[in-house]
Amino acid sequence: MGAAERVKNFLKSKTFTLLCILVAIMAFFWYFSANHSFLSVRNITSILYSMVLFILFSIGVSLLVIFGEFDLSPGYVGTAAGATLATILSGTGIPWFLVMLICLLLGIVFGLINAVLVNKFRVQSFIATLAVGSFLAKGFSYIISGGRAIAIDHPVIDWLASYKLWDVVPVTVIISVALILVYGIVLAKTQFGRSIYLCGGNKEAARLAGLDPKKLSYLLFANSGMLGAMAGVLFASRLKSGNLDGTNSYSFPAVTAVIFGGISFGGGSGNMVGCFLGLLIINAFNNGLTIMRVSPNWTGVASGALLILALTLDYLSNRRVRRQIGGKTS
Amino acid sequence: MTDNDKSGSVIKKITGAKEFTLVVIWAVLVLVLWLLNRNFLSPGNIRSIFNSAFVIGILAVGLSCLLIGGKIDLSSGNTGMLAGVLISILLRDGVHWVPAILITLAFGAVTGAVNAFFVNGLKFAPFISTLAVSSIYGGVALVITNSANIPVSSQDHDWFLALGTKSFGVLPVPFLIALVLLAVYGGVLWGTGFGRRVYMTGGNANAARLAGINPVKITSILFVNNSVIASVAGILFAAFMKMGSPIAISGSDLDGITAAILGGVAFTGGSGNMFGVFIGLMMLTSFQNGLLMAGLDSYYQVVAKGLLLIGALILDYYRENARLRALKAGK
Amino acid sequence: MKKIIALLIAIMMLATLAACTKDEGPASPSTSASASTSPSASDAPSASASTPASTESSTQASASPEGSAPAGPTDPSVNANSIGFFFDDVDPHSRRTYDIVWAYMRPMALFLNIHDAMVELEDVLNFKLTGYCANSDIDAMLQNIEIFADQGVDGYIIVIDATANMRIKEVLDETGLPYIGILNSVRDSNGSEIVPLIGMEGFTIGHMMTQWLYDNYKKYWGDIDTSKIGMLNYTFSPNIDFHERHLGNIEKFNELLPGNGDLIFPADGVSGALDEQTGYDLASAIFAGHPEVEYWFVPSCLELYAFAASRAAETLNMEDRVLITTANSDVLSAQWDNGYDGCFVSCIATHALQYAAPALSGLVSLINGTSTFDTLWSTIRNPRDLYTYFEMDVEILTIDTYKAFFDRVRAESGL
Amino acid sequence: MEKLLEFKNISKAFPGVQALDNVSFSARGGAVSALLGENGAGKSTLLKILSGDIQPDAGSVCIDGEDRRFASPYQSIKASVSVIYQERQLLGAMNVMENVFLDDLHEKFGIVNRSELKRKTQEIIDIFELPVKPTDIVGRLSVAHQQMIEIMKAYRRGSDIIAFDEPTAPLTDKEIAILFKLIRELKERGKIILYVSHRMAEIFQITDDIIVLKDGQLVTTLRTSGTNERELVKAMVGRDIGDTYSNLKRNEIMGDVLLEVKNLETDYVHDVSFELRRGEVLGFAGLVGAGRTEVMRAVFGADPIISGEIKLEGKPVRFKKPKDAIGSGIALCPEDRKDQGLILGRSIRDNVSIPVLSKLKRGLFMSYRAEEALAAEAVRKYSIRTPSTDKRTVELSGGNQQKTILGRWTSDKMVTKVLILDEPTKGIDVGTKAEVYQMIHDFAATGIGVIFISSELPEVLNVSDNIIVMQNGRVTGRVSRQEATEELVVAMSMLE
Repeated sequence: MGAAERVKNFLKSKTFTLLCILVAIMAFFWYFSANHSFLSVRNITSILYSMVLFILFSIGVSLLVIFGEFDLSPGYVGTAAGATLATILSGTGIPWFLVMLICLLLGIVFGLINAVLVNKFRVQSFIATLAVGSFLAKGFSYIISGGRAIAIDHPVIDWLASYKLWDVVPVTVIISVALILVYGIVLAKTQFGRSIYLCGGNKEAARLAGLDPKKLSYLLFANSGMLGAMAGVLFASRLKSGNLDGTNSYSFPAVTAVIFGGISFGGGSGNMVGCFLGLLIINAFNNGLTIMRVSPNWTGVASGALLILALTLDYLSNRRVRRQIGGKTS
Repeated sequence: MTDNDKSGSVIKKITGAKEFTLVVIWAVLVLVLWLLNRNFLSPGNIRSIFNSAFVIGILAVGLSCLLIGGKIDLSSGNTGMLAGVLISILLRDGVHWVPAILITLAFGAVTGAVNAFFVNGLKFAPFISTLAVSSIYGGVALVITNSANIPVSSQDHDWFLALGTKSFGVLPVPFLIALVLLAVYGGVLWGTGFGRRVYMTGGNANAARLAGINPVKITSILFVNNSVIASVAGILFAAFMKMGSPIAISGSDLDGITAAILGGVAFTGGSGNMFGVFIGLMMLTSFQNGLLMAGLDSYYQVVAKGLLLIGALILDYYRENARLRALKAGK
Repeated sequence: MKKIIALLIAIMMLATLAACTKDEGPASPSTSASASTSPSASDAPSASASTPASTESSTQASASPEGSAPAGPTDPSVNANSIGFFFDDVDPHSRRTYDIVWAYMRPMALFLNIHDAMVELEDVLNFKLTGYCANSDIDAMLQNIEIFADQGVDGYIIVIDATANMRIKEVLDETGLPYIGILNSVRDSNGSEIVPLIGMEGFTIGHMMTQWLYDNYKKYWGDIDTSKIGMLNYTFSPNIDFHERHLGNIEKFNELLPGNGDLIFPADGVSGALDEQTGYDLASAIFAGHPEVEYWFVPSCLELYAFAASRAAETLNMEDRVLITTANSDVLSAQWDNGYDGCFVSCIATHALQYAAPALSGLVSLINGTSTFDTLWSTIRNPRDLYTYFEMDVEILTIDTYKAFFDRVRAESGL
Repeated sequence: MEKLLEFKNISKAFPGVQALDNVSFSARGGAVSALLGENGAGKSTLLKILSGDIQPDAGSVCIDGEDRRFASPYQSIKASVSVIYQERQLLGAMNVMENVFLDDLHEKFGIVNRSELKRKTQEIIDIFELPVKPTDIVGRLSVAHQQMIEIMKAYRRGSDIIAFDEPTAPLTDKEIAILFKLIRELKERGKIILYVSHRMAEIFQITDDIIVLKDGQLVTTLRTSGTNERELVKAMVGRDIGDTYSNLKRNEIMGDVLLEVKNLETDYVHDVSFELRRGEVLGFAGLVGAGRTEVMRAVFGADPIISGEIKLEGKPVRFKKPKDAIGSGIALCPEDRKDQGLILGRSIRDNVSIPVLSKLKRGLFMSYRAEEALAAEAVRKYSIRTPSTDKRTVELSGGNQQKTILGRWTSDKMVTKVLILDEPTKGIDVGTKAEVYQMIHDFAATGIGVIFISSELPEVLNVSDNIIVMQNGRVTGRVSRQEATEELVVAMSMLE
């Protein structure tokens, strides 16, 4: 394809619209923020810093939505992992890397429970993950920590949470950006990624063409659980305690970011770049609201409005596709 | 059919019905909880179970109609909460309680219309767009009330408060209203043409289209109906608690869905009825109340409720699976 | 046609977003360059309903504090080094307007009332207040503490969440800005208070509530067999502050009624949520489940649960056998104004100004350097504490004493 | 006044195929007109036009001389036309009376008059002599009873025009007798009845005149009494074989036995055995629903096997899932291209490379160049009409879609030993069909064993080396190309 053709495609593409929105938000808040501090280096890093946890949640959820399923449990699984980290670290003498491993395994176990409910018992992924998350995982975090937020003070954990490379860029930001890059490349470039897109398009056709949607489903749910646990561990190490509200409320913005990223609900489309831009938009927006000293009551309204905006964009870009397949995906 | 054949088939009809297994499970549950604490069946506790059940029950009525029609609405919790706040503000500012209720119900209808437009008009995924509406309403309530509760004064609104606090013997008025709604909607779904068309829309959309049914019209009506019923729940809770609060009942819609699923409403649409939902509701609330009374550690209650919902989902799978196997065997 | 509607929605969304940035809410007019348009339609009706008591009975601001209460820390203005306070005849308007942030965890009525009280004091102490709620996301709070610092705020008044108080203190210290804690104490390993704080110790609240019930039950029940008194003891265990009140109740109850140990029934809201429905479910199940308890003390750690318990008692027509009290007076004072006179008989009065006034005066003095963490309120410091735990002097109000109390506090705060 | 249904110069084309080409005929009231023709002769397209499911490109449908155009199935029902399709449109969760009176629930002020509904349904049940109660849940009834309920729906509407599409396939003899009694009764009441069936016995038993269609064109209209089976089959299939098959370069070299299936038993097929040699084209003939697709899905690992033995190159194999079968060199082009063959949302390149993704990697990543080369080769080899390999398969014609799938299973990177083609030429224009036949033999020439399932008799007879005929899930005959005649195969596939 000639360069002109490639540019024309880019202009029409979803990524371009997201970039426009991002620039619009940046300009809006830059103009209105006191002495234009919105785009200061410190503020940019704090936006990235606040994105770290959302990135981890969004990666897991995006892969599942592209695959044609859904996951509302990562937030709750994160809290459970944080509580487990705190409990085991303070109580037993187990070395820290083993504790980390146990927490990630815990995330994988919750992911597998989701997968069994969806695959074996044909439960719809939305209600299954909601039940596993808001009941089982939440109950687990209370039980394991005995209802108390246990403090964490462990040199390695502290280093992980607070160490800043050239004391500007926090190490967790580097990890999360690296992760979204790796998953983006895996999704776009490798056989594993390609089979996620293919199964997302049509599971039966993919199965008859030689792929294995069932195995992939177990893998993706487990992956989403693991990433949720990883985010929970990071959250707990940042706070130096196994907080029991934890990351429960983090599933909602992650879903918004996934839809913003052009990952449509029919499965089979969308990419990580879109998801990253979606996250950037949401966090820049929230950051801007704080800088503009907007009264706290408005954050709920704003995040709901953002999700509606994301759904509208998804609708507009899908109308073209939907007309071609003769309304098949509707 | 001869006589004994007739009676035989009636008994078989009852025992064969899905609801019979539900009633048996519920009875066993009540028995176990009664054994754990004798006062479980005391009149006082029965009334408190009913008082804990009426919000979830009313929400479950609207949600079940939607589920049977093949859709879902996650904004009914916050819609109810905002309705409670709205009516308290109207009463505080001197509006007579009857027009106040009408205004609040109109607010519910508008919410339903917005949901219907998003889902049917713009083809948003139902649970995501209603989740967005729910988050917006959560914020709006905080803005309007500035996070404070708005009391309903008992001097000049005694009629309105009676709606929430009076009771006939063991039956509190709000629960009575929930029962009436369950019965009315049960009748509508079972007996009227519209009701049967709701089943058709949820069960097999193109068979419905062949019968000249317009699924968009039916589901839009169901969305409006669901939000209006959610407002009824909010109003009654405000009357019951004598105040509107920006955090009340916002989590009760998940309990409503749990009650519907426990009652045999299929998540994929097309089956389930209001009698089943009533049994599901009673199972859920007596389960919660019984566990509290038996003194089960509260952390395990959270897990227990989760296992109850997951158990209902798995039961739903086997019930559906049995139907398909019977179909294949009949080939 | 749908495409147009979709675009309309997008525009409408942007409009609401713009509206909410314009509408500063209770905070003072935004410093942004653009002329702020008329407040958007959603602006709350002017009279904030939360503290009708304070608006109705606002007496004229009495300059001299009537020393009706005995000397000592009960009167917030009578304090040895209340530098920079209302009465050290330094005109606050002679200096620049300070930029102060009021940060808290959850949208609860108490925190919003404190917000309103501080706004009323804005021109008294010449500062601009910004309210920030973290919606129970502590990580976001840590972020925003740094963001506000970058924005050049002068100081924080902050509810330091008990579950991560060390980390929050660290971040606050990193900003180098002065801050004063509200409600939750921050103690190091050997129990010394390491943050200047205004609040009420969880355990003392618990002791106070149960002690009051014990001292006053005769007025309501007459002379009854005390072995029949039980206790419904609410808690929301993940929140340490509520949980300490719960433990305080148990300590005092066992001290006063040693024989009734097995009549104590915990009611943990964790299986539900911090709302009235959960409060009602817990109370009704436990009341109905244990008829062997003839008389109930209900010293509730949370006012919403307390009010729900009173509804439970009403529906089980046990009002004559239940006595309920709680911490914080927002819900009960509002209900008293609306003619409520049930078994929810008393509450530990905390007028928002009792938090706001000392916190602001302390912070102002810290900002303008007239006092440091060490010298602030040093006279009333507990010897084992590093910095002062300004234990608020609280009273337990009943239906006939609450109006007088609110008027007195407003007067003392120079309003 | 006698009813009259006229089809005037009806034409309808789908991408790549002329389904109906200027067909005109009429059916009068009080008579049963049979629509006869092979698969793809245009019978079901005609019924879809009558039912308003699809609109004709040209020509018109006239009822009693009045030109009627149905925009939707609901309009045709209102115009007193009932078409009973093979795939039943029933509401499994609801009971019999609600399914039968689907669009007329006898509502008074919105309330369903259940007793009235029950009484009327019981009347029809008695006429149909079904051992069923009006309140039974339809989902729990046998497929035969469900088919009868579908017919009861049309009967209840009392439509003037009733069309049956293969109604007796799932029915037992007793139910077929009841159905014929009803059809005769409807005939006496002056209804117009169209009857589509492959079963010769039924046609001679119930119909008055016969309309024979072939390749979308009207062959002839006969009086049932004036003709016999042999003449009908000749009219149905007898066409100048002409050059379509004569210049087919056949593969003559046969290798050893490649695939052996003994006594295969699944939910749908019973005791099926056959052998496939290297380089052989093994045809599978039979009616729709005879179980041919089910046999291949079982061999391919797509459906579970109850019992039976499968040997590939002498070694017994059992494939749990298609991925394993493909690994051992077995490829299946499914009958339903859109739902089971292609992933419509993805490009040609994506669809071609699915089974061989692991072979198109350069290091860790997929190599775009290798994929592009593979897809370009398939486009060239099968001359797929497309501007680029990036075009999404949803935008392709039926023929090009089929070629894309063929391209997938016979790409250079695929090691295919057994190629199973399920109705590869369905809905494809005649020109492309000839190309497909030549491709089949080119594959065979490379030593691949090809299984060729088709419901079009001339195709199977002329392209395959040997033919296996199936009926109702059983193998009812084996015959080589030399001995095979259309009459023989039709007999094997239709008659008991």
